[in-house]
Amino acid sequence: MALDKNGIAKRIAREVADGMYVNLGIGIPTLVANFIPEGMDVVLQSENGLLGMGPFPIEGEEDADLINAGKQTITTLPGSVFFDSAMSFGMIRARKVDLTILGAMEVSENGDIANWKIPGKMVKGMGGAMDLVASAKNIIVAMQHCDKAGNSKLMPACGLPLTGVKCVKKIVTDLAVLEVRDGAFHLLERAPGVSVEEIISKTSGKLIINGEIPEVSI
Amino acid sequence: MALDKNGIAKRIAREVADGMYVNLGIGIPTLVANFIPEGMDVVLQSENGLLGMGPFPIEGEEDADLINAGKQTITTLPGSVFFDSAMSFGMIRARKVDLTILGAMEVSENGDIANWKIPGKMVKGMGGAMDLVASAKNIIVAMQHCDKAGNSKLMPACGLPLTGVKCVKKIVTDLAVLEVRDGAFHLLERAPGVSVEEIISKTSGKLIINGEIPEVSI
Amino acid sequence: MPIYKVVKNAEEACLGISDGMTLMIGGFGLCGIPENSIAQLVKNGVKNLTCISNNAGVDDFGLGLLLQNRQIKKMISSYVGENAEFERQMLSGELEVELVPQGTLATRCMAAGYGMPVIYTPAGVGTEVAEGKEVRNFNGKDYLMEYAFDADYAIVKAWKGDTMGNLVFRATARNFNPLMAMAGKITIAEVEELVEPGELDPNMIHTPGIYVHRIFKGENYEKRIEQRTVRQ
Amino acid sequence: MPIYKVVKNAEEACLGISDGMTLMIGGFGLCGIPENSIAQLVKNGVKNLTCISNNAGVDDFGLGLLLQNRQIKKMISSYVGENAEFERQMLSGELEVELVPQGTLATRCMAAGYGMPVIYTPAGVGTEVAEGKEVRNFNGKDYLMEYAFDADYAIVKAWKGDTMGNLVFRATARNFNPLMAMAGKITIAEVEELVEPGELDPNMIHTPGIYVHRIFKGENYEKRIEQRTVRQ
Repeated sequence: MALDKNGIAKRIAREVADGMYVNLGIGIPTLVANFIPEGMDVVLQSENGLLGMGPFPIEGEEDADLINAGKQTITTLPGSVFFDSAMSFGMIRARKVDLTILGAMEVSENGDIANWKIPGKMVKGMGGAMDLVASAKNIIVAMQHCDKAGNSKLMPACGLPLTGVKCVKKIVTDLAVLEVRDGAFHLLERAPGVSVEEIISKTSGKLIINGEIPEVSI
Repeated sequence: MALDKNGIAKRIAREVADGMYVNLGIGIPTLVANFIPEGMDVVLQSENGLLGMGPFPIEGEEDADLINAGKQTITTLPGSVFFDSAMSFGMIRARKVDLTILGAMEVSENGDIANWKIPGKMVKGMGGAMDLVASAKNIIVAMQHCDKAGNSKLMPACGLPLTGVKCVKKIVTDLAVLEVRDGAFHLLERAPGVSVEEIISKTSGKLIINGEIPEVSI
Repeated sequence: MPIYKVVKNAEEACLGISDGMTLMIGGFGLCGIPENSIAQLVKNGVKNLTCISNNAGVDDFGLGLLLQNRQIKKMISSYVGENAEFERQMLSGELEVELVPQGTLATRCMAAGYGMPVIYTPAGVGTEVAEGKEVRNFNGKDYLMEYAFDADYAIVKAWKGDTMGNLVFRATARNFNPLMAMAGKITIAEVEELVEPGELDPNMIHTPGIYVHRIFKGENYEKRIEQRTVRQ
Repeated sequence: MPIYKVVKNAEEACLGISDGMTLMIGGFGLCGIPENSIAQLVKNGVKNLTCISNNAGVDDFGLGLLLQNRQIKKMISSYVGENAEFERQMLSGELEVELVPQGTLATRCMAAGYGMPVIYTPAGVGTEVAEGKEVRNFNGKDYLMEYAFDADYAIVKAWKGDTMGNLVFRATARNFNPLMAMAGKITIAEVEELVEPGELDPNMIHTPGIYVHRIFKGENYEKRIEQRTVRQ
């Protein structure tokens, strides 16, 4: 059974360690916050100018001045800090953020990522993604293994305009967990009940399979 | 009669206009603050991180955390702001400071200034002077016309290591007020009772004298 | 000593903004945008603007109002989703768009305010953002050279300000506002609360008044929320 | 969620600082210097240090203590007057000195904290500071290319800090401290008041804790005044 969005988020949450500063992108990455274990000391950075992002507000306590990078109303926590956008990307550029989790349209076997533009169709802009992928110490991509038409999103080379080059370190999809290294996707784990053959058939980039592949435990 | 330090400061104060942000260097320039007319809206910048420098404190109210760029204890005024050194020099570099007044060891006829080093003898460092002269919109130098040995400090070219090039706009000395323009010192005013001949004899750089030279009125 | 920067209202603040100018507009999404000044620009009908702003508002609020009115010739932004009219004008070629990575956008504003002609950033290296730009390697890593912005006016929204132009921002409504405040040839600040000099703690001012040329108390802030999310 | 950065004292804070390292030391003159950490470095006897600090203290206080003790191999500063022992060591060649314009010094710290490899500044163009450096013309004006600093440790003094490393500075004791705090590979902050997370206003924090690795409450601050001037 393929992982649903929460399953992907839950698996990624296992990559988060005590003492980390983490930037969560829009979509599935945002859900990761829900699965960080109680008692683990982690600070979430929102690149619009906040360290220490808390949960969504209780109804009636929404504050228009307090949003995350996805423009959602949020809250602060004790020890939160606000800063301007230059400092926010300053700390990102200076690699003070330990882990960046974001979505992607395509990832290539050498770690390139595309997630901001479909020529002629959709141009929302890169937002902070280009800054994040260019400077992050560690990048994990959360995405579906295939697009809606069933085409693999793990490719030999990205077809869409790039967001960044050779930067993605790990990918968690609905079907698998893969490490990106030495110009190939290395299969680490498979979703419960998903066969290695299915993953092979749905991965168009170079895929390395070494020994028995365990199921994701989440 | 040559101007004393207060006289020089008094004359320079006449260059300060309503609404200006002004940076005052150490020494005579500091005295300028005493002669800014009551009611004139001027804000003094101290490059160690303050806009809105007030007078020295009353005895007993000195605050070790509150000093000017000359390391003197000072006070704030309503509307004062503290900031870090990068922002301080950021606003200087962005030419937000309207007028910079500083001392000099030598000024050349093309506006070069030397005021930070005497090779083999004295090296205190440039502090903020190089930043100030490189970016100031308007620079007035306050200094003695001659050094202690009687040598002119207004020279064809500076002999000492430079602080900045082609930047000084005006000079007020104990003997004269001069504009620096088109590669020459233009005599504008002479100190009360000081003859044009004396100024000529004590200016080694190119000196332009046009018509009758009035006495400084202070 | 107080230098008095107060103007009566948005109308007086926006005097001098004319066709073809480049404006910086603070805010992230609809958070921290200068609502009064934008409304005034709509009223003025000033045209052919180049707007530097992280986003382009939504169809019927923020910079979206200027877009609806065809007052904007070019947008320089990092993210322009959430706006159908924008997408239409862009894809049809009516609107020129320069997309800039968000950190690059912020730092190009800061560079202007700090008198730095260019900055180097790794954002966009190897992508179409790098096209035509100088790439330079420092310590084994490639960086793009990006120019400081040059804006005729910067228009920002602050929480509190004093009559000397000192500004304080609130929560994530800070975002690009203090950076743009430093970067305009002329900077206009609208504030929710306008106070006397001395009422703001001098240790706690985000934008020193030296950067601000005109300040006024804004009115009727709507502060629309784009994505109202609440806890279950 | 609070990430706990507190160490017991200066001794624990300075663990790992060893011979030959490059240190940034906050403060302007004797204003805002990390007194406790400097005393600890004297005690440790660590040698051959390269110190990046705007000034070099006075003969018997601040970095002057490390100079007296011959612990400093090289100073990178903008102004080193007020210190006879310094001048003696420099003129005799015992001490290597790199003089840097004050704004350049500050901005090279900021560049490190903001991940920018170099900055351009007009300060020093046409002077001996420019020797061996790249000069580049932008918009008709010459600028020097100056590198971001690379420091093993930054040691700063703040007014208040919380256990997560968030810092607030007071008056002109701010100066280089927040810039250096951002720039160290490891940043040590000593504070006058150490508080719990949530006690500092999140709008009013100068240095976010992400930049700070170790924090402790300093003791017995002398806060010596260099030039005591009073009104007549």
